[in-house]
Amino acid sequence: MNKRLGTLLLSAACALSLALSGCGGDAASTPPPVSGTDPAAAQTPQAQPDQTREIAFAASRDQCPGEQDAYYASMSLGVWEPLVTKNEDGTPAPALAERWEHNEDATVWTFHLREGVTFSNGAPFDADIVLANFERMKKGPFDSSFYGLNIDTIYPGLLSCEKTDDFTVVLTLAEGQPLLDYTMVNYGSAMFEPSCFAGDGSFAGFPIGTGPYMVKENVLGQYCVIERNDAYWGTPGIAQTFRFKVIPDTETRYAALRAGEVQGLCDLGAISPAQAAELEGDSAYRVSVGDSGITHFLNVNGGAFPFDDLRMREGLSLLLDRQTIIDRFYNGYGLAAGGFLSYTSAFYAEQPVRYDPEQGAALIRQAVGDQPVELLFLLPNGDVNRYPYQEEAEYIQALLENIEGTNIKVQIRLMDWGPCKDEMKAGNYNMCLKIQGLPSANPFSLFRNFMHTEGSTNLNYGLGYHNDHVDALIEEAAVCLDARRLGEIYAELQAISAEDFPNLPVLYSQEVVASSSAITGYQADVYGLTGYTQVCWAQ
Amino acid sequence: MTLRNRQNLKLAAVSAVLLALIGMTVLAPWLAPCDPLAIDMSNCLAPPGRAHLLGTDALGRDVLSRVIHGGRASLLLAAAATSLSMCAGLVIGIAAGYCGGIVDAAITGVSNIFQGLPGMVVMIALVGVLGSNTRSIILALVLTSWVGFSRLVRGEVLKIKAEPYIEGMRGLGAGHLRIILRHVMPNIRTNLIILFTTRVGRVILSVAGLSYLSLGIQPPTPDWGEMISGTARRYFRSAPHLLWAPGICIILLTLSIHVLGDLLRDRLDVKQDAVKEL
Amino acid sequence: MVPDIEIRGLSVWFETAQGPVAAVDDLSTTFRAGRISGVIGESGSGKSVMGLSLLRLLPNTAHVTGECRFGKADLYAMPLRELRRLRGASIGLIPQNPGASLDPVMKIGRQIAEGITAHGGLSRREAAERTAGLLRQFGFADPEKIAGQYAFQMSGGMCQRLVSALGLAGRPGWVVADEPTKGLDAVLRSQVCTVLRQIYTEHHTSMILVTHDLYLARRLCDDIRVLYMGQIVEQGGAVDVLDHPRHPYTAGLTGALPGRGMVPIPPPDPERLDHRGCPFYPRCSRAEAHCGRARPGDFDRPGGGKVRCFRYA
Amino acid sequence: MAILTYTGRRLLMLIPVLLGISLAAFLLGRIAPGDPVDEALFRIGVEFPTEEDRAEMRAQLGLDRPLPAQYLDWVGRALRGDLGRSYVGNRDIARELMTRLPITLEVSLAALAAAVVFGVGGGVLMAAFHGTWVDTVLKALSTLLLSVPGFWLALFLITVFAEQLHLLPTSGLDRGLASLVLPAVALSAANVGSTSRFTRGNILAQLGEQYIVAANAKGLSQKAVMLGHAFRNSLVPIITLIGNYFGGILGGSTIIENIFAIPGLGSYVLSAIQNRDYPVIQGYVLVTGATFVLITLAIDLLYLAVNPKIRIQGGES
Repeated sequence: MNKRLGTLLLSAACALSLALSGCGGDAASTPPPVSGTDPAAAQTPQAQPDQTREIAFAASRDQCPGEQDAYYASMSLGVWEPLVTKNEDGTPAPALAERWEHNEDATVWTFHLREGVTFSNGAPFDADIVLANFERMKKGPFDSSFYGLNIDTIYPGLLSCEKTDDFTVVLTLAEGQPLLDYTMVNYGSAMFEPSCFAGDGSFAGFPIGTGPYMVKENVLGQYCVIERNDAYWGTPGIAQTFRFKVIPDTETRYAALRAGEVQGLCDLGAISPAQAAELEGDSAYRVSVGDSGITHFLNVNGGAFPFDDLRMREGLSLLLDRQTIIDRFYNGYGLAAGGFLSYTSAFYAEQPVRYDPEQGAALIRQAVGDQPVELLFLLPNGDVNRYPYQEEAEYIQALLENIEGTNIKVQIRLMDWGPCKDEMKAGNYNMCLKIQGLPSANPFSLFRNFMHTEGSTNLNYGLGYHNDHVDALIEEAAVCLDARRLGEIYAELQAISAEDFPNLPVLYSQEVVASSSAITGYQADVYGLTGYTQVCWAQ
Repeated sequence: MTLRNRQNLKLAAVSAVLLALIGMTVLAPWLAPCDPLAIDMSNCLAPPGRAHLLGTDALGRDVLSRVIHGGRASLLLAAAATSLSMCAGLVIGIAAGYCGGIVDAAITGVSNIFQGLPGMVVMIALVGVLGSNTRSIILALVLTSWVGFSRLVRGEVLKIKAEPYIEGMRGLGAGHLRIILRHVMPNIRTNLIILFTTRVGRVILSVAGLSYLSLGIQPPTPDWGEMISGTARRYFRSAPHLLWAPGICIILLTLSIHVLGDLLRDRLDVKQDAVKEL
Repeated sequence: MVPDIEIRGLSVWFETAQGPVAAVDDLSTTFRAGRISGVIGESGSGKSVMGLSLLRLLPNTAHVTGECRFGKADLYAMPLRELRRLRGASIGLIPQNPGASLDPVMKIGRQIAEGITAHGGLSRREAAERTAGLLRQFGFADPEKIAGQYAFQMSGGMCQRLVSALGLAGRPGWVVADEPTKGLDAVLRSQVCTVLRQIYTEHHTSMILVTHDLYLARRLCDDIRVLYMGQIVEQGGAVDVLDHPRHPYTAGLTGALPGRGMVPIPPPDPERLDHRGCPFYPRCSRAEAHCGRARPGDFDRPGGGKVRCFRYA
Repeated sequence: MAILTYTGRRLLMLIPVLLGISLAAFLLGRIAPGDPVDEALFRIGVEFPTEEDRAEMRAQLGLDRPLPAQYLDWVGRALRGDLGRSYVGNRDIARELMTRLPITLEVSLAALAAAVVFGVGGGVLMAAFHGTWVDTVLKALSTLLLSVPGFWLALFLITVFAEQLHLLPTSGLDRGLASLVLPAVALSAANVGSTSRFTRGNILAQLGEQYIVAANAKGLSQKAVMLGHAFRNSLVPIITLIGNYFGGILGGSTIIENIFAIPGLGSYVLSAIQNRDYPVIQGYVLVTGATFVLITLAIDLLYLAVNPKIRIQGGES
């Protein structure tokens, strides 16, 4: 008869769990042999590694979202190229357009195209191609998982787009846009060979671009494969083919890297800070940290008690130990943020980062006194999966709840971004952590939306920020034609944001990516042109 | 040592484990060495040591106290949701079985529909939609699990209604309620208990599933499900201790509930084990 | 030559939730080959348990002690694999309540053929022919039709004949018929009697008939054993035991028959309940003091056989 | 003839159930607070919509008409295979679901196969060795399987089998059957546990029946009695149980697909829920509901093959 069933069961369960924890522990200490090293390379070190072998990357989303997407593929894949790109310091740089200039009131822009450039299908790149691309943009706006393509926001008031000769294009605008080239950077001026467009402006089959790589295979939700375009006009890529797999779960993506299934992790939130910390000490892997246009903001409801009181906003900002947050939760990847604009923007004016917990607590005590205060802290799910927002929120919660002489209670609620935005717009929230990227190199729309009283994000996020001087500055910038004056206005706006706190900038994010040391040349960069051209198998 | 003594021994062992877990969560405030919510940024992800027996989590909070407090939410949710589903299932099942005719057809139709809906997705949609507070989680759990109870109860009621002695009772002028309470209920008791225990086990795991999708119990309340799926998953390799303690507690809790269900079945329903020698 | 079956000191108790329950208490008897031996007694007297113990078909909560000689082998001790070769081939069973003894989801023909092929040596076609022959013998005019049907399509009487055929599928030397007439009406009971007789005469199988139907026992059996509380209280020639019952219980049993004035056996006398003597002591009208103190042995019975009562010491 | 009436009645009963599911699916999408219009506008680059943008988008998405009208319109088009377009990405939902349904079915069937093979096989083994240590150990294992959260098991499987032993791929579907092994095991672990316990209980109950005594009396081997008689008779309840699992597996794959990067229905509906994409949620629930109901029909028909009483008398088993 089955004897002592209960006790036997429980001992079996404990034994199994001990075994599990045993091997769980081992996983951390002895990383497996790096399966990426190609035995052939080992034998003859001098011989060049076989670059025709496919290099696999993994990302949390489709790198080629396909025909319904405005650009079919992410720019970093190097399938298509824009007229204007940007260089290290964020200012516009020539790509398919060699040089450009505009008239006095910036209503007429002339672009001189690079000559001798051909598409991957051999068709030449000239002014007619640019005109066809603008025709296509008019059929928009097009949705995209990267940046929405809407001709009215990128080229506001575009009247006409004509060619004066085969390699010169002239754009005429209703009102002056002194920073048009900034808004055209990268995703603003993507150029495709018109034959790959469908009737409604979406794509019919694979996209044809002038880039160093071509799309060879694409299975939505699973993977896409790109192959080197040997007729590329610029410096060609080294590796023959790349495969980009879609692995949404951070843990599985990391396991795929460690299992040698993929050689690198790319795109937003490629690897979590904790995982990157583990890889740093390991010679079998290489972690690369690069600039990122993303800023982490602690948005506050300035329209309702207590954050309508500047002392409360400033107090909380002083209370936040930004460097500890970066060191503890982001594993050191990130820069403490003083001002509103990301350091990667050309108009960045650095603002002092002040950390003074006593004064912060004093200010908050003045603002709320000892009356009971209930604060609602919203966290959007999408960002919680990519960034350590949950730990950050619980840290801020603990800070606020333990201020001497105050009676503050913070409730943290995770929500999908949809309802979260509705709650914020309706004003029934107090704090919300959210990332904000740089839509384009021209920060005007960012300042207007966040800081202007009628700014749409100011209203949509329920920031409730109102400052007449700021409104005047933004209205002046809207019509200002002098780029230098614009720079002064943006610097002043950033200085105001560091004192008036429309919302609390916490840190400027840094792009963290990882790759196995089986490949080299893979850098984390801000959507630059180089993309994957320098990536290849190592010795 | 007769069969009954051996059964008693096993029952005692399993209920001891179960009571220990429940006791731990109920007496949590006194048992836990320190405040589960106290953050200590200087001491994050410390491995198990003398100061913190089970180490600390990403915010420097003591894992042991969080584990001790952690069971409260899942146990409360599981018990409340399952008993509500049982009551709902009981009422609907008896109504369907006892009244028969259109009522039975209608209720069976509705339960077919509910069974047709994919349970987990309905739960995720409901909680995602109504916000992940305890009330909506319980509602979602009840909506997706009452069908099991009502089907069982209806089957039993139909079986008993066909028994001749029920007509006899009716003949003696016994009211419907009396028949149901005195005759139908005792017969369902065994299967009801067994279904209750399996359902509680499954509800605990679905709550943990919801926590994985960050739709379960909201931070910072310590909860086992959230502790093995939330932030701890990101430190799975560097700080495995974060994951094992709550994981083992969940498995132990669910395991002991299932074993309790088995033992009760053996105890109350002798027929199953009286088996011919092969 | 078909060997005798000799049971020595058989005791069976069941392990139940309420503790051990004794069913058979130190029973010894011998069943001669070539005869129909009867085992009669009220329900709960342990007769079916004894019958099933021969093939060790008791539930696994049963504990069996004692010895059962069958030729050279001891049925209770031999390993199960060997016993399986005997089941159906040497000793067949005609089970109680036939309706429940047929597999509800398997065709009748296949269930019988299974019994035939269980001991090997026959192809499917030959087995099918044998099955048809058996069915025809047991009064089924159209064997092919019956073989293709299922148990729920059969009437009570048909089921009874089917399980009889089942018992004989393996051509056993011995057959144990367990309460063949239980729950049947008069017409069916006589039909069963003809079937059993037919088995005996045509198939020359020795038979152990376990029943509470005294008329059936009287018409079929050569010798009879009367069981009470798991013990054989009287055994001997069938006609002699039933017409001249020696043991008070047998007398009470036969006295209760409609033909004999339906005099019921009195219920147990409350004072005599805890005793260490003869099992029938609490209900025995002719019991004396020492009947309650010691257990009677088996004494010679006038007219042949044994009787377990001090009055014949 | 009995088979036709039996099947006919089952088909008739399906229609109200399917209608019910479609109503439930429709309502499920509608009770969501929050407004997908802004979300949809955001995705096409209109980050800061004005009132008329919203009104125009609301009309485009058909949200301005009364609820019953929307429902009837939606069901009407659903019958013609058009489940409308998703708010997010403006994709044709029917096509999207149909490309993803086979992937989810692939994983679900693999999980179902695991549940059948290991579950039923384990159950039969436990019953066969009832009372010995094999029964105790297997029972302990199945109870343990029942108590481990799926996603936790998935994490453990990936770490051990994929990352450390390099035996199986960590995720994706590009290595055919090998890719299905881990997700199927993680998805079916709980079901293997409960199927094996259920099968064991059922077989043991059948072994207590009278016809088993008769079968043994024929001298059949233990295997013949166990598989030929006891197991065949417990097939009906086992098939019902596994049929119910399919609903669970279909729904439960949401988390597993997310972890193993399988672009099935589960992960698709998860992002739809997060983006308040009404039509996708409705389409998904309708498709999975319908698939589940068809499977229940298939199981009812399977009863015919397994249980002659139904086949011949067409009655309830």
